[in-house]
Amino acid sequence: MTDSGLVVARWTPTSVTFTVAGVGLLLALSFLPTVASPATLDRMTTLFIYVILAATWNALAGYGGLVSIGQQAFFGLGAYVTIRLSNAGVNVYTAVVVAPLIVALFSLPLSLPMLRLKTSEFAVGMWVVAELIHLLVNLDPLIQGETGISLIALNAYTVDQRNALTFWIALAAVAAVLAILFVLLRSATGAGLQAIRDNEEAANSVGVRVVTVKRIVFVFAAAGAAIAGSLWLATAISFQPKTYFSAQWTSYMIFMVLVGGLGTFEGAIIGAVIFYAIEAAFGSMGVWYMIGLGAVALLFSLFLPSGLYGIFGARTGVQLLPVGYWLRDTKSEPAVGQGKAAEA
Amino acid sequence: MTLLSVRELEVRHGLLRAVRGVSFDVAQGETVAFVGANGAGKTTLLRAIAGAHLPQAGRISFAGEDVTSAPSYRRARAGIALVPEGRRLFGELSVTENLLLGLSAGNRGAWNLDAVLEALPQLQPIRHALARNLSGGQQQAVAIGRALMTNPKLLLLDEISLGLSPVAVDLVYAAIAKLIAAGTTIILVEQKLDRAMSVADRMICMLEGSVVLEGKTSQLTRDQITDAYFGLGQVGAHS
Amino acid sequence: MIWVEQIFQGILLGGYYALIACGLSFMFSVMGLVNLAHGSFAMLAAFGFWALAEYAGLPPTIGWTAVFPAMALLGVALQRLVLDRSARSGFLIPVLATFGLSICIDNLLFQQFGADTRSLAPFIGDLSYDSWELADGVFVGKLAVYIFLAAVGLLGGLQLFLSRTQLGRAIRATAIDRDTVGLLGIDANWINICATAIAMVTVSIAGAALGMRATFDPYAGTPQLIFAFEAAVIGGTGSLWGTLLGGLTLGIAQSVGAQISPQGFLIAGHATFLVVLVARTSLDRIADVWRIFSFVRTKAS
Amino acid sequence: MLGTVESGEGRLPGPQIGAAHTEGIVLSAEGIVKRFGALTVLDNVAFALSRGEAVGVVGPNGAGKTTLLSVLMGALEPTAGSVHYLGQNVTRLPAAERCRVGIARTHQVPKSFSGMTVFENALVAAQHGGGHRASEAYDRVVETLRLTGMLRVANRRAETLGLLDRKRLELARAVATDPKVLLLDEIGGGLTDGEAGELVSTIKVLRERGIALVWIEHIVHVLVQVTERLVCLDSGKIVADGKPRDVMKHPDVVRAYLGSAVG
Repeated sequence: MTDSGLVVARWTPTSVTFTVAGVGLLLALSFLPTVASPATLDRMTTLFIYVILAATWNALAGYGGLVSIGQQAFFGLGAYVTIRLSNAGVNVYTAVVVAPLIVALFSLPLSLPMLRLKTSEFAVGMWVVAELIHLLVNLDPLIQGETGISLIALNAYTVDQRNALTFWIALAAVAAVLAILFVLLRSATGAGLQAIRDNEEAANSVGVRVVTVKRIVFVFAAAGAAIAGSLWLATAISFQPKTYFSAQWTSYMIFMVLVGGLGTFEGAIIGAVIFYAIEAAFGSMGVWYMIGLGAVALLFSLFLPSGLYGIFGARTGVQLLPVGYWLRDTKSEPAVGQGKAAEA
Repeated sequence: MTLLSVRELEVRHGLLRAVRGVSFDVAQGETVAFVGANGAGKTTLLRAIAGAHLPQAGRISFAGEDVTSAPSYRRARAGIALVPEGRRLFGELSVTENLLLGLSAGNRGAWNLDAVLEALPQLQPIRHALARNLSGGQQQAVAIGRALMTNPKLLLLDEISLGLSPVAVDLVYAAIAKLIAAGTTIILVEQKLDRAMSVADRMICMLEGSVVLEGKTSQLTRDQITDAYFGLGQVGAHS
Repeated sequence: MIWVEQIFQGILLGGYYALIACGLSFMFSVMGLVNLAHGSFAMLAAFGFWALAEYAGLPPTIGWTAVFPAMALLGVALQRLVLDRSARSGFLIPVLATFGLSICIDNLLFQQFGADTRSLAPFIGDLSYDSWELADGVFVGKLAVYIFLAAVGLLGGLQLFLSRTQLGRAIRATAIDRDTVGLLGIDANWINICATAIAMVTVSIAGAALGMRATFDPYAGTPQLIFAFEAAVIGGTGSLWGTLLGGLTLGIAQSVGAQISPQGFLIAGHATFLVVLVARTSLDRIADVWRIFSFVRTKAS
Repeated sequence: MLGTVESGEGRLPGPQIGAAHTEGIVLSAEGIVKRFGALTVLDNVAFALSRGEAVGVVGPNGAGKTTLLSVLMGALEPTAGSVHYLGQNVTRLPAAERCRVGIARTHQVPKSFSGMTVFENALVAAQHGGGHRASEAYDRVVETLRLTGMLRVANRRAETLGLLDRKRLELARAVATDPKVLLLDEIGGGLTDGEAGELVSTIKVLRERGIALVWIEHIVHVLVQVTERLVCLDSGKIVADGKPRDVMKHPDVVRAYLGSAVG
């Protein structure tokens, strides 16, 4: 870039390998419906939904410092708007995709008062917003209160078609959410976001428009939770407000992010995979499964607040996804300061 | 008789060595003043004596007992009271409530609410006011009174004239003079040299965490102290 | 007349909300902690009362002698093992830690007691349905009045304790500046243990009140937590009289809302909470606008 | 952006600060009062900084120096008074926006973005505060890091730096925003003579570029190597303002700093 021979690199061999592998995996997965059983597709869709939930809550809390315990508001709204659109005659799969965008639009005016609140008030305020939205949705005669309704338009498709279509949409959604987050974190806004995470006051005094940046993640996280909700509806078919507007969804998000690593891109994905595996292995244990989840969350917050990836990153210095910047001297290699790996 | 003995004390703030190998003794009834520029380590030293910072190395003994690793509340109960920099009053509590908290140390003695209000008469009319609504001078008086309520054997005063009007400083120093007359042992940190010299038996000058000059106030010249204060008197060079 | 009665019922209900919010508000003001396990602890206490009555034949009037000390001891453990450790790492970690804790408690209760709803009403005799007739056809439940009086008494008592006793002053001072109290001979850890123990006793009282006036189940802690939060925040977190006022506001809003529609009970409560919250943060803006306005006016004259 | 802030100062009749006088003024504060509850930290402070000028601020602890800097930066709103930048009233302009129009500061207690590298720390500043894009921002950051001697640790996470390097990072980050006015808060404390020399030459380069400086520092002999004017603050008031030599001899300064018995 300059005559000095200093080059800003953003990719390391590890991160190239990992990113190429990740993109390759997503591409390969798109062929899965041709070989896998409907049950497998359904399970993969669930995993994708978890990844979306974890990645977007992490963007909100881990990067934006906005701890919301009311993301089920958007999860439920995503499903509700899908039902409403479908009922209005929109193609059901179009509705699944469009609903999150409508929810994102709705979250924009909501962000105006909410982002003015202090941290603890924001956390609880979002929860109350979720409860309120839940109650208001119950008032809709179409939903019939807690009785709920089914997405009957899905009957137009066979089970195999449904599984494959939902799988593809979920795959596209997870790819889109991760790609948007990736691009966002690599952009100037993303650097600002990480700066806010590390020190909000200092971010302010180097010119980062803190509230604007937070608003971007707020809307992004709302859209993410909403598409997770609309996809969940597409797999579960029936919509009962109580299930969708349950704080349980937020507790899953917290669990995944806390275990994986708060404030790291990779940590949220790892957390989602771990959560998925735990659920698959122990989910049938019912109450003891929930007790275990609670205990793990408690223990992680007390003893390992940086999560598994945080520990991994601190130990090895390896960066799997290139969201950082790397100054390299092409003329004399050791002239530029010690790398993350070297110093660790 | 030695009341306080500090040996080779090291205190760090993260990576910064704020106090580097400081040793000194304070005798019963003595008044010692620490002077030096900002960042010289005086406040850290005082806080280490009071137990608000734990030292990385060295030894502090008080009244014959090793208190190096004792938490601050134990030292307060043993008779060390710090009037901290910036006063650190409990703003939402009234003047009386702030003073009464000093009784928590559990040391009964000459100082009680009446005695303190008598010694610091400016507090009398404002004793029901909230501490945060007081002027700087009044707050400083409350901070001193609160420390006295613990009936200390050793009183540590940190920058008590900071941010005070000259009149307020006069009042505060009048109170200190009374305490000294009553035989209280005092260590004070003060940026205003003349004030320090007016009350102290002994001066200790610090620079970058170390003691660079020490002696009886009567035997030190102002030039010596100023030179030590700025580190080799570089300011004087241009005048 | 129906409205007057609704508002009156709302006030009595508000007494319960003030009671459940009391411990939450107390811990927030003393330790700056948002305890998401608050509702779960209330349920734990309620089940404690229930189990003593059901299995040991000890009614709540006697049972409290066991429940209060047990909950206070639990508070000591909570402070030492969870809160003290997590509070040092900022706002987020205690929230997440107590969130995990609440999931554990709720499900352990479910594991132990199952999904059945329970009530303490059968163990308190006539009190659960006795009432006074205030005017023609206007009845007021004795229990509701007692709970209201308990809330006023507890909040007032705590207020007196905090302002008049040496321990109360130490608790307030520790909340303001934990480091400085040490300089006065106060052991901040011990003070925080005392404060948590006190908060847990108030939680037990709230749990008993809930158990006597209504039914509860292992997962009932979460809605109680929300109500507690709403009451505490409406009243301005950290002020005990404010908490009473917040409880009353919430109770009246819900009562009036219930009169409008069956779902209005909860909707009106949540909506009132959000309106108060947003209005309060907007006050700064309004003050700003006013300052600019008066600045321009003085300049112009 | 600036135009939306002011509420009509320019239209007011009557004796204002003369045009000739304000011509060269880049940043000014008038009648600044800042109270925290009962405590008045700044008491009617007036201050003006000319283009490219370097002013040192001295005064005892608690005199209100850092508070003045925060008011100039917009991190604190004054209780009364106004701040003007390039002729515009910026009193109510938040810190981030002030940074974007050309005012930058360092913090007395370093506030690094601890999870990010030194390069990334400065990059945030160049992108947001400086408004630079892509490779232009990279060039700006590399140049700034070279100037402040931070290139050698460019790829290290800020949390692994020592205190001195964190202070340098504060300076680097502020410079990377391309400021016209740089507000420095005790960046020289605890330096050895050699390090202080390096800092002085860095600051001299910044001055050559026309950046105006306000520098709070207790080490007067370092300060006077760069500044042609000293302001002494005591108990929230300016007690002396002028050539360093005169200010340091001023009786009020001697009293404020050392007490009246000395000198």
